[in-house]
Amino acid sequence: MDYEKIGLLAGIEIHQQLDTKEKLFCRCPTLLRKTEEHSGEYHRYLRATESEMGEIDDAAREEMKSERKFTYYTYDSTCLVENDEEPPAPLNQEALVLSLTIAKMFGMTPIEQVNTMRKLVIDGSNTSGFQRTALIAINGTLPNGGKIETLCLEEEAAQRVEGETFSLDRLGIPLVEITTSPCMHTPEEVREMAGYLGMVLRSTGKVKRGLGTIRQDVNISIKGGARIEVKGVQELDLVADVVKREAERQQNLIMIRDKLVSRRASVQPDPVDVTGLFAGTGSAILKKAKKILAVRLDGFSGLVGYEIQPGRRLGTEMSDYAKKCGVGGIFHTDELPAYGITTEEVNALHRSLGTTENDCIVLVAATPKQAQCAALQVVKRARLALDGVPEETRKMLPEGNTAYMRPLPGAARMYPETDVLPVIVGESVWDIIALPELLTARARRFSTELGLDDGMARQIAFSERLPLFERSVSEGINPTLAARTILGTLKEIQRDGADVSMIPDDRFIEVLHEVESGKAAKEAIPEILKMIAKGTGTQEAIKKCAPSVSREQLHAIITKIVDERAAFVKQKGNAALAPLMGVVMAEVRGSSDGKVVSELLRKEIERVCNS
Amino acid sequence: MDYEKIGLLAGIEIHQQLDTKEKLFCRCPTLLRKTEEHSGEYHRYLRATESEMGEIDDAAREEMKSERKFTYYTYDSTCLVENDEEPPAPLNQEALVLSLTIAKMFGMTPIEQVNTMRKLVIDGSNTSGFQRTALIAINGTLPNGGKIETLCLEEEAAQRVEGETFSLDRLGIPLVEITTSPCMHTPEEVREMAGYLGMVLRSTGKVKRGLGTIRQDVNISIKGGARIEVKGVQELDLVADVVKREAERQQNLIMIRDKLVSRRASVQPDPVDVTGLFAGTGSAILKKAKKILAVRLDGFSGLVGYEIQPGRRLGTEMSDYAKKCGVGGIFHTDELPAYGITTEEVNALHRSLGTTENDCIVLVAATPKQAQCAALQVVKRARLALDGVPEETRKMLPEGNTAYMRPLPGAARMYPETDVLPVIVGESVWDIIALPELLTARARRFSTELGLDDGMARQIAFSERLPLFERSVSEGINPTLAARTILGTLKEIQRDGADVSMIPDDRFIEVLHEVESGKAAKEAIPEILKMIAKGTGTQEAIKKCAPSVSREQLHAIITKIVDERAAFVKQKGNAALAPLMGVVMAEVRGSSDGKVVSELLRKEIERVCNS
Amino acid sequence: MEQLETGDRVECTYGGSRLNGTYITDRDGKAVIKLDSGYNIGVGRTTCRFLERPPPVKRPELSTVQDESLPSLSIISTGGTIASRIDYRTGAVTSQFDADDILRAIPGLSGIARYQTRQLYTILSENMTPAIWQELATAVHKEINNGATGVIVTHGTDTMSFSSAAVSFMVDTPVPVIFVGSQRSADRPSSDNTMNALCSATAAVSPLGEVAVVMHATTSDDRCAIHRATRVRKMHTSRRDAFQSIGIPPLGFVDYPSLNVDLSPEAVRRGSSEPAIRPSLDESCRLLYFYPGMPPSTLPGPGDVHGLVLAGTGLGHVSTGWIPHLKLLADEGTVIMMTSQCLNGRVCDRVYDTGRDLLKIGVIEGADTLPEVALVKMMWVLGNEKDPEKQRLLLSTSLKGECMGRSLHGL
Amino acid sequence: MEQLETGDRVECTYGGSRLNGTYITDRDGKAVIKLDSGYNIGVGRTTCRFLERPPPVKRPELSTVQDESLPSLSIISTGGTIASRIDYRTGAVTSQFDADDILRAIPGLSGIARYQTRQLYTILSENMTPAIWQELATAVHKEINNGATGVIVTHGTDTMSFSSAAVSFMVDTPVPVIFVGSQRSADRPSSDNTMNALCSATAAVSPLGEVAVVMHATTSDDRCAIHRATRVRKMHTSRRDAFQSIGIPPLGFVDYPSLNVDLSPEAVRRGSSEPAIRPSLDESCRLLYFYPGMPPSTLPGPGDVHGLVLAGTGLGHVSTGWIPHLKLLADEGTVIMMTSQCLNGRVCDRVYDTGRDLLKIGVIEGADTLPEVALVKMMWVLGNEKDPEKQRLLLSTSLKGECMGRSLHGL
Repeated sequence: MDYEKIGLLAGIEIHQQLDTKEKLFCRCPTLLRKTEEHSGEYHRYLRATESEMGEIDDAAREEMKSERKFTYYTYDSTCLVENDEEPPAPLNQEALVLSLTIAKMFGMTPIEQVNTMRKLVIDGSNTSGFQRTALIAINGTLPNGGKIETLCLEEEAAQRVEGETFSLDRLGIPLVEITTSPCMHTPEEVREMAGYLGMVLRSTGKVKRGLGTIRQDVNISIKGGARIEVKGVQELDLVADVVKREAERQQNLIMIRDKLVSRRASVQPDPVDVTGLFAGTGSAILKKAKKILAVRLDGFSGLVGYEIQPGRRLGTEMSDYAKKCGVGGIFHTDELPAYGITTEEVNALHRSLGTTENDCIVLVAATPKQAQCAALQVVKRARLALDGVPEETRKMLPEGNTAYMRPLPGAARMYPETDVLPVIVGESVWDIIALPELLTARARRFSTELGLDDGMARQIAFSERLPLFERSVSEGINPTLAARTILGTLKEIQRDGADVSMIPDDRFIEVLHEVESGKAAKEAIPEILKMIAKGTGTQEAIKKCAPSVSREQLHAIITKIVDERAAFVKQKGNAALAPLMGVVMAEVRGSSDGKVVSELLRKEIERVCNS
Repeated sequence: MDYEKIGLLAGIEIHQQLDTKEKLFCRCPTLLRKTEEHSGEYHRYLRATESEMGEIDDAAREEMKSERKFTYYTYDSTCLVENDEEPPAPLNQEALVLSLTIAKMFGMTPIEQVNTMRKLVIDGSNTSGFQRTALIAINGTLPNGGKIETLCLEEEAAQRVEGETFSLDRLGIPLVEITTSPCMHTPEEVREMAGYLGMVLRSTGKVKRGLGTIRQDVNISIKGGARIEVKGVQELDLVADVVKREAERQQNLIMIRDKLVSRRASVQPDPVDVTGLFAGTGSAILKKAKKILAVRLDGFSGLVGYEIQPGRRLGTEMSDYAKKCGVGGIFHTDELPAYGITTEEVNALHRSLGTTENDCIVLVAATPKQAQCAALQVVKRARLALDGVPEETRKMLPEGNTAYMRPLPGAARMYPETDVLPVIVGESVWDIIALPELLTARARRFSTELGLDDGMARQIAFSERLPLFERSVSEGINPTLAARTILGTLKEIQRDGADVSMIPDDRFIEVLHEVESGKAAKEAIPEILKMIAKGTGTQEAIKKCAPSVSREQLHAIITKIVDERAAFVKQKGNAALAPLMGVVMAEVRGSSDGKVVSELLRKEIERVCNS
Repeated sequence: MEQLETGDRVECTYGGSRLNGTYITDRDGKAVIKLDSGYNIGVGRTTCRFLERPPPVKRPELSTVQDESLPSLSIISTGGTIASRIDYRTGAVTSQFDADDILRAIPGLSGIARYQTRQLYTILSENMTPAIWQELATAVHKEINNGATGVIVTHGTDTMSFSSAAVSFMVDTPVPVIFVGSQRSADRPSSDNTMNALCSATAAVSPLGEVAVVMHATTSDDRCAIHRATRVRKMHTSRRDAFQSIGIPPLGFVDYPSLNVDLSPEAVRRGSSEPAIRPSLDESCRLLYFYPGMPPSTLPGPGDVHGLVLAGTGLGHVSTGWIPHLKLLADEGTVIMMTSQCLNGRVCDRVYDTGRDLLKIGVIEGADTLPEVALVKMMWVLGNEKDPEKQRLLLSTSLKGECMGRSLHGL
Repeated sequence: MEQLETGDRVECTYGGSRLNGTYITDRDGKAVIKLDSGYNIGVGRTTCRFLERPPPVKRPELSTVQDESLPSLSIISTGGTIASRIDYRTGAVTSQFDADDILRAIPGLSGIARYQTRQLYTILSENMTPAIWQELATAVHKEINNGATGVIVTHGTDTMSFSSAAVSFMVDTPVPVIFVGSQRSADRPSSDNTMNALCSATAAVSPLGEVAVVMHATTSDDRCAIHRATRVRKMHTSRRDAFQSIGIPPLGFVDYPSLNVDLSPEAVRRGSSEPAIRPSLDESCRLLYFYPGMPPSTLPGPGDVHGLVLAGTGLGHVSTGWIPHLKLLADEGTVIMMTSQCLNGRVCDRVYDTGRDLLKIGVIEGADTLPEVALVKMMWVLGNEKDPEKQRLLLSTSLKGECMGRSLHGL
């Protein structure tokens, strides 16, 4: 696709959790917990507060469509601040300095006096009903020449457990939000810039790693389309797909708009009660429903069922809107007869509403209240189709498609967090902030200075275990041994079921020292680490996995093995080396280095052959 | 039996709950509750406190033999004072005046300054481990010329629910304890004096009525016997039986003592472990036991099994002692072979202990600790048999027998209740106390002044519902109607399942007024009261049960009935009255007085006959 | 450089960008600007240039209609916010008081009653005084006399229990007088104000007939407790369920969102007394909290005050060294009452020597009266009764449920 | 008429009877006689005739043997009774203190440790003073230095939490220092003394390494709670479980009768610090409990005191009218710290105007420190550190667990 031609414009908003000791506005650890460890729960309702204009924010109103009761899980590692039962503590200094460091890495300008704001969020993910956020810096640059507009320091939201239940462990973890301008023009460029932003963040060594710790929102529009914000793209690899699919969706919606206009299509605003019509229906869903409403879309025939993304139609978009009222979905005549609804019933429906084959009818079946709400949502979305692409916040679906989430927030509903005093960022603070080496630079250095091959150098630089590697090297471990053990061995034994998180860095380095000093064989490393992961002491693990075999003992073992197989050895000559290696290694169980064994074995074979 | 000859001496200690508004040392109501209404529970251990002499009271030590955990039920009508969690409130004035009134009725001398004491009780029935008690008056007289030694005001103990669980509703209800000297000489005299004491107490109109609200302890001794205190004789009718049986028991024990002495019987102090002897026994109890100990009672043969009260032997007395250690009972050779223990085993036992047929062996089977404790208790009781009758506190068994409870308390373990200030009983207080009319005097008055027959007069005077009767009469109700309704009707309808406690006095009197004024017939009283017991209003109940029939209506009804049966009437003449009464009364359903009906009916019959 | 006013549109040149926003205020030497994104930033004043002064925003008049068939409630405000509005343009939060505003902020209220509102004060509750309690009592009494089905008093939570106790002593009421506040500010979506307001209105039309405090019963939005005004205490600085009945269970609960009311048998019922007011208070009363080593010089001097409430240790003790000083005060006519800083449980000065000494010099046992309530009661008793013996009797008697003869089990 | 002495045998002629008994004392004008039945009666002195004066009772010497293989505990008594004996002849209750007596009264103790006892004071705890805290701290420190496995301090319950906090600030201890008392007198079979004593001895040999209070955790005899000395408060006048940890769960529990100890991860472990003592205290400190209408004249004057702890309302407020007076004090060098009379929760003076004004004049936020503990801490900090900046820092920092950065969920 020619993205220049369709006028693709995209920007990124990246959210990265910071790996600080404490949360942003309380002194709790930034510790993620298993939900089954929760120590208690409570529940709350949230209410959108009225604005000066007597209005409630659109997005907020949408969240309030049904009375929602939120349940929260507490932990022994959360406190009254997460419960919205205590004023926040002062802004976490460690998080502030870290976010300033990131800002400096992007060449941004810090705000002289940082003011913490409350941003309304009433989807339950914030117990207070708002997210605390502070604008820290503005105006940075990207390698593609694009602009980073803002860097904000925010508190992370609570994690949804299921339904309306949230877990408070994550709430309040510091987060930097970096917003670029819409300065990217192809899906690949978006992916590349997202990758770059992530790399810079990780270069600080102080950001959280792992699933969910970094989330990208992508803003996308094409010419004639509209700004769409896709929330929560967690995997970098999907970023490009999301952009592609969204561009496709906008193109299709524009095409549909054009057709509807040319057909002079229209939307009948008042849903019609057709409950009676389906009194004898064979459709299980319709039979169950207390109320069935029909929305008449004149001239929409065929377009409601038109595919706009793989597997998604205009009807799916309408369904997304309707679901906000608590219904399971909708039916439309473009896909009927189906779901137990017969041709006769469809015909009767058309007759009853006075529509023709050119028109489409959408059915909503639910309780009276829900059906009314959902039908009006269908009307709303159908009308938007007449205008083309509606501005929306959308969520990513697993394959890169997106679904409607809520309207774009209007002017952000923000007001000052009066419980947190403003913080002055003086020049002296800004000036002393040291810039960490970028991971890319570090990879180059590992290759040139430490002699790692390029692939391994990059791999270790970008690894979560980079600090372990750097410490190992600084303590005199051979860089390649350290890198191989970290990148290879640890992964292997984890695959074998060992809990590598139980291996303290000290022990890891101790093991490598012992190997380098010949006290244990390289071959024994996996077994030793496995034992350490289970809680065994280092020396005990080495003793058990690699009972130290002296060179004399080793010699005796090898002599014995070769002598017992003298005939075989004489027959095979040096070709006996490989088979006998296995025998010897099994005997010494990893307590001797393979190179040493092979050397001794070779000599013994020679001795026998020569005897 | 010639009680004079055997030198019977008996005294009574009577405990009567007072019907005060509040408890003795807190402001809780004196309300008995159903245990299933308890609002909570807690548990405690009690410890005997050491005396100045470094000794613990014998009775207390016995209670402590096994570590006992007491559980207490609380109610919304109990408070922290019952929980032993708050200092007591000042002595209840109402209870004090009432106990002084009783003292005055017995011609006693009040104590000038009443001091509240703590009397150790660690059987769990008092949460504090002591019972608060105050000596109020001394030196009264009985109609038999005997002496009332003391009158104390005490708090009632908690009621045992089961096992070691107590209910706190009863704890703290005021109680008077009246102790006579041992001034009675026959069982009948004891019964008579107990009855007299109860009558005087009830004459105050302010004592609790019903099961458990009055309890008699009886002190009994015969010449050559010992003082025995039998606790908790709740029914007056059993008092004489208890005295008779105890006199019999003491006579038998003296006889046994004499035989033992003449046989030069002796008790071997050290129990012998015979567990091994019963390794292959067929006795389920012995098989189960971890330890079997034998106590050798030389020369006791036949006497351990000798009946000293119907169904109770000296062995039973030993068993009672042994049970204090938590064992279920004992075996003795006087009753063996039995319980799966064979003749061979008994013989082997004798052989093993070197005893003969003249000796008795007692077996104890339990855990090692319990068995040791129980065997020593058997030794203790057996030795006491050599001396005759041991001084004991005993409890009454259902038929008038008694069983060992604990040693007689020594010098009462009492010390001052420092949390309660002493109360001065001045002469002015004593002088203004009015003496209530005795119930016996009242019965006479009801007979002479109100014209009740003697039986009914006595019955109503001694009835719990005396206040209702007196009020009814004072409000102008015919005394006989009032007494009959109270003594007869209320009992009848209760038997029919009505909850008469739900009939307020006001309503009861209102109904009688309506009957007397002819608004309802006497015959309708039971039905009306039943409805009122179910919560119906008086007027509504009267209307439903006895729709008021005017004299004219009644006349019409009777005329109709008589006319329809004119032939029958003419034939039978006045003899038709009785059969027709039934017909008319069924028709008017109790709404007319039988006397009126009969009068009218007679006239109508005459009319027809004369026509 | 122009003088900027809150709300002025400005353009700031900052970090190489031109940022449009609204001037809010000067703070700590910086100009606080609300950017159009909603963020506030503090920047040097010189970076911002005045653009324009927008005309004042006119709020749309959206008057609400009250249902005349519903019972009538009076809402008296003393400064606690039952509703508030945020100006998102400036971020300012203003508390709302007229009936229209309240009903728009908490629409559920309109289904419970119709409302008359009266703004008596707008003060932080720590600035309350006995004089204001008197005015409040007079206002409450007037609303009762005017036939209100119930009266709601919105109040800051800090000293709400003092004020509610004071009104309880001063006013005899046949209808519920409900004090309500919020622990979490009304401008946040999670505020307890909505639920507390709905529950307090429900309590105000209920069969209750006494002065009470209605606040969250738990940290959840599940029910409010109805506390007797003379037995409630703020027991947490910030939690929603900070208010707790001490020594007795709450008088009842209002479930949320069902708004079902459950009154305990102990709650005084509507119509149990005739409306009356005795608003005199003798302010010459002190509450003194004893601690070890506290010098007797911290006591008022003889004749300095008319009434002295001690919050003693344990069962009601002060150090033996205080006794002669207290005797001097008592002899000079100061009425002294002992309460316990334990808060729970009952004063009993019969048990230990110190206590018996205190009784001897005439100190009155406060039973299980809370120290703060004892202070308020002392002011009221001394203000309305001049005979020392009658004062003692009143102080030893439960007037408005402030002390009880029995201690229930709960701690 | 002979002069009677307690214990004299007498014969009283009363109510027509001759009653033998023991003369106890004169009380309210009556001679109190203990009859041989055990009952005391008060009668006119003239009714009683002296019979004889029995020789003094000699208690049997029943010395107990201590097991030398067990850890050694020191018991320091300040007046709380861990054991007592009743003289049933006179009804007198005497508290017992030497190791033999204690072991005979509470035999279970001998299985836990061997004991050395030291009777430091015999006073009611309301008569404690900072000077006594210092002597107590010195005695505790000495026992630690002498190698005690643990130290038990028996103490009256009224001000036990003050003393335990004071010792906690003054002494660094590698071993448990356990304060214990009883709420129900030791002379009653139901007394909590036995269980509290057994649990405190168990706690004193446990892996704990800080100053703690060990008392009943519930009204049942099921377990004792181990409370951090700086976070505990007596919350009921008379219940066994009056002592409660405020703001944190107890450090652990000792189950009864199993005597199993369960320490929380937060409890400081044995050996975590070296023994040390800094016993200086500046007694020129006051605790002031604020209430509405409290006149500023109740404040100490400028220079009167070195330290002032306020127990303010809610998040830590006093009336606005107080601020200039407090400023005057602060300017004159009085160190002022704010705590909350809510007891639970955290002071936060950033939220409301009054609070911000207080911060501006230099009032220190007491976080979640209890008012009483803040007073003790103030005395200690001002006694040991003269630099105002360092004083502020120490007062804002948790020294012995008295304040925490996080507020847990419980109320």
